Amino acid sequence: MNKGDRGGPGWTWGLEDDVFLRTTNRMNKVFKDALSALHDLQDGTTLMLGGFGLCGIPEHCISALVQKGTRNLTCISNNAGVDDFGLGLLLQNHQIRKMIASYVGENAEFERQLLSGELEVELIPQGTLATRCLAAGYGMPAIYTPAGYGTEVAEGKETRVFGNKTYLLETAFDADYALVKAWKGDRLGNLVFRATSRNFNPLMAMAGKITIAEVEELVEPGALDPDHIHVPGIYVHRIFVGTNYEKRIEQRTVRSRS
Amino acid sequence: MNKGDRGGPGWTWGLEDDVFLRTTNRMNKVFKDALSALHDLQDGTTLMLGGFGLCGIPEHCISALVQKGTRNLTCISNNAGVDDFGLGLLLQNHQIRKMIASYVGENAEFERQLLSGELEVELIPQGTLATRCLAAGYGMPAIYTPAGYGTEVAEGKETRVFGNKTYLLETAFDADYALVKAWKGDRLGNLVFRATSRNFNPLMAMAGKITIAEVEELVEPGALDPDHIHVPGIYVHRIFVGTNYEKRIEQRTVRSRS
Amino acid sequence: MLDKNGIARTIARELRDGYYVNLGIGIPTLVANFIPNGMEVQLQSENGLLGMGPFPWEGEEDPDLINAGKQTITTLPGSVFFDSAMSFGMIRAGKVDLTVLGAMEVSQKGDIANWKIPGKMVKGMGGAMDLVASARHIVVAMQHVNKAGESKLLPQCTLPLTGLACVQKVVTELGVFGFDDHGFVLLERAPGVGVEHIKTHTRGFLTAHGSEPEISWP
Amino acid sequence: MLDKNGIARTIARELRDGYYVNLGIGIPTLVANFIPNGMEVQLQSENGLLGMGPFPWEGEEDPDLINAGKQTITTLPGSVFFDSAMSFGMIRAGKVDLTVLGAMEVSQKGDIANWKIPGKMVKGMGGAMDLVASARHIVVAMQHVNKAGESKLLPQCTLPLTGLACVQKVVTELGVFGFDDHGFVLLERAPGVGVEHIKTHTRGFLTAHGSEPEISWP
Repeated sequence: MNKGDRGGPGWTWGLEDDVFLRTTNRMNKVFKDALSALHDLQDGTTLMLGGFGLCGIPEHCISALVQKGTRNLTCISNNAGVDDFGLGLLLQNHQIRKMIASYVGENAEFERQLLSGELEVELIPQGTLATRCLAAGYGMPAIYTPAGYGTEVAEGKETRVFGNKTYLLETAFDADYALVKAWKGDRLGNLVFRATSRNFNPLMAMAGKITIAEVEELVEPGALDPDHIHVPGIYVHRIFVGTNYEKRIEQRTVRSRS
Repeated sequence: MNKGDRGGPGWTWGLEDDVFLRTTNRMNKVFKDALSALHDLQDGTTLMLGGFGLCGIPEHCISALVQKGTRNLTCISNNAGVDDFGLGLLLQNHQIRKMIASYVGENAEFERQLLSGELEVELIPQGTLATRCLAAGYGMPAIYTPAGYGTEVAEGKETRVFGNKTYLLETAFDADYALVKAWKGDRLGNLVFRATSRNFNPLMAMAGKITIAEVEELVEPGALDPDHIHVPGIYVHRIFVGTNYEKRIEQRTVRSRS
Repeated sequence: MLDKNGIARTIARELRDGYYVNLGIGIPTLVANFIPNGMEVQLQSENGLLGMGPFPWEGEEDPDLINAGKQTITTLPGSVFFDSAMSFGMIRAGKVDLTVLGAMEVSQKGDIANWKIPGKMVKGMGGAMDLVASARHIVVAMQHVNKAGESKLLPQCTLPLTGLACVQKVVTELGVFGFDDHGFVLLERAPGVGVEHIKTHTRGFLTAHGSEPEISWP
Repeated sequence: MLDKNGIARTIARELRDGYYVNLGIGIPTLVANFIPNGMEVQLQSENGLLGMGPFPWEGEEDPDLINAGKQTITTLPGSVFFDSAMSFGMIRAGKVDLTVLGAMEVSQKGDIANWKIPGKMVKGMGGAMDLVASARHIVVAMQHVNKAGESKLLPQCTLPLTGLACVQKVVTELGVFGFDDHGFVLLERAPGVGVEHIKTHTRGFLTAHGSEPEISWP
């Protein structure tokens, strides 16, 4: 198309928001609540859950899973919550068959189920966990990382030397659902996160075959600055507003005003 | 550290900004102009240049290279500019020995130098270009992509099947310098980009051994929203303010108010 | 015979509500003009934009806001900017439902060549190799014959390939073509174009019965 | 003998102006209290923050703002948030100049074990394996002996490894230790601690001449 050409997308159909923002079926991804957004999540599913510790976890999705009683879940999550909050609620109910995580030190029930053999556990380095999510979201079947080389994490894994360093080949995650928590979102699925509650959430949002986002606030398309959206809606399939977030603090550390 | 423990980083040294924001040597990355920021860039260097077409190119870094007359450069850039702007200026001066790019169709001088054998050229898929930058910035020595499989791009490259798809192994870029253009930045090197002038800039900023960012506006640390910084300063080594950006438009396409 | 707009309008029938679509330079760009009323799709521009809007009003051009064809464009409410790695990440991950692109040659196996004429023209593949390697649906929009009058639908490509066995549909001024194990399959004829005319101008193996309907638009 | 703060203060001497530093949980966290006046470093917390500030004032805790130890913290002007892939991307790319972490065992080859006691304790490696695989300088802060009084500096680790031949310096209550081809090398003694005492409490091969200086702080 030549310079100054006006024959291209001058878009004959008048005002753009008349066409592009009409609420139709598939671009309107809003569900009324967690239960309706998770309606088709079956026993035996592999799912990713965002959050670091209790920070930025999809509280309402977890509650819905408890309510549904879905069982035999394989959960990919950096942590396993605490005994009575976060993923700990699913552990209490024995809804989880297998956990893939990097650090589970805050959960005594987890340790009990693991040591007793009730729970299958795969512990992997945190960066490997993050990058296997990124790989899935970016269509890369596998990535190379030096983390875990020479340790039991490397057992059975392919290694390869690049430069003078040895790397492990780690495959992209293949998760049916990703359950994430964002700060704000719109009906197109665009998401914005706040502070360190971002953590694994955008990565898992990009990695899930079906990505369900719970948000504190649902805004109109256009209300989020297009320069500052962390996850474009193309990655997100369902969105709902969560109310009354507990946002429990794990380690309340403060300075005293002496 | 236990819940409520106040013995941790309660940081004895008083007001944080007294210590953290004192202007010292290495965290103050501000240079006075392009020439001083590029002072040690030698002949024969491999460098990345951000931008897509003429959008978001580091205009002032390119001018400085012209002024310095640095030669035998290997340039990694999505495009090669136009005849009399952007990388075209370096081509005119025969300062470039080798180009690694994905699309060079806008530059006749480029095509002439290529067909005459004056210029060595490696054309690679745009997504491969972007992801080889990402790999460098994320410490991944190589990535797998299906782009180019079955084409001459795949010649001499290792292939591997994952699932039912064949991928090429592509190595991370190894560039001495990355020259990028951001909208705003601070003296710590934090960068924010605007609209589609973002393109390759953040990726190259993360990939360079020495990353030099030119910005339209230098702001105080804290002025950029920490949730919305595209490139954290840890990746950026030098920053300077560029003035009077030309921002030439390649294809001015408009709708007429009929 | 279809004109450029006819080709674009024909391809627009491939759109589905909720699709994410990448349109190449040239005729593919025109598809944006025929998005059916009431259907909501988002256009992805691989230089880092989802939700591309139309050209700006005269005087409102923003040099920081272009599409992959380097044209000044606009955003729409809900648009998103991102870097090139994420852009091709979403393409590679199969999140783009449909890509429409031009071609110099298409083979009866669905190979496509559109980036290089050895010794003559070297523009580069840009994002095309990534798109044809990963988009869910790949449609080619092109003229049926080249300037010398030779078929661009061939038994096999003579030019360097962009992608292997990836094209699912070809729309030219003469008709709509799919693929089966034998080669091209005529699916629809352009209005007023007979099967014999199409056969004469197609060099690849072509299955065509004469009973194929004329292209019609909703 | 050093107390915890003495160990942290000793490690703080490793800091250089402009360093990006990741501090692990426990004693390493205390290093933040000893950043020399006039020196500017930024603390990276691998859950997605560069430029970590001190604990919040009482009543100003933000549940969305924690460090990798899950402690409520604050930001500073110039802080940046990012996702976990970018966080470990910058670690893997060698952008973190110094990481300080605790350990259960360190071998004389620089191996480190700090994430698992088979059959007894399984907390997970968190980000430690990534950090020890990629940070430019790796310093261990730990007690010299375990609760049973046994040396944690060993010929080889008995517990599952976190990383291979990666530790460059160990600081305990007894002294500062480096590595050479033979094993541990005593670099400095804690104030008032004699070489014999250190030798007695160290099981790995240790080079120590007695002429090593006492630790002093600027």
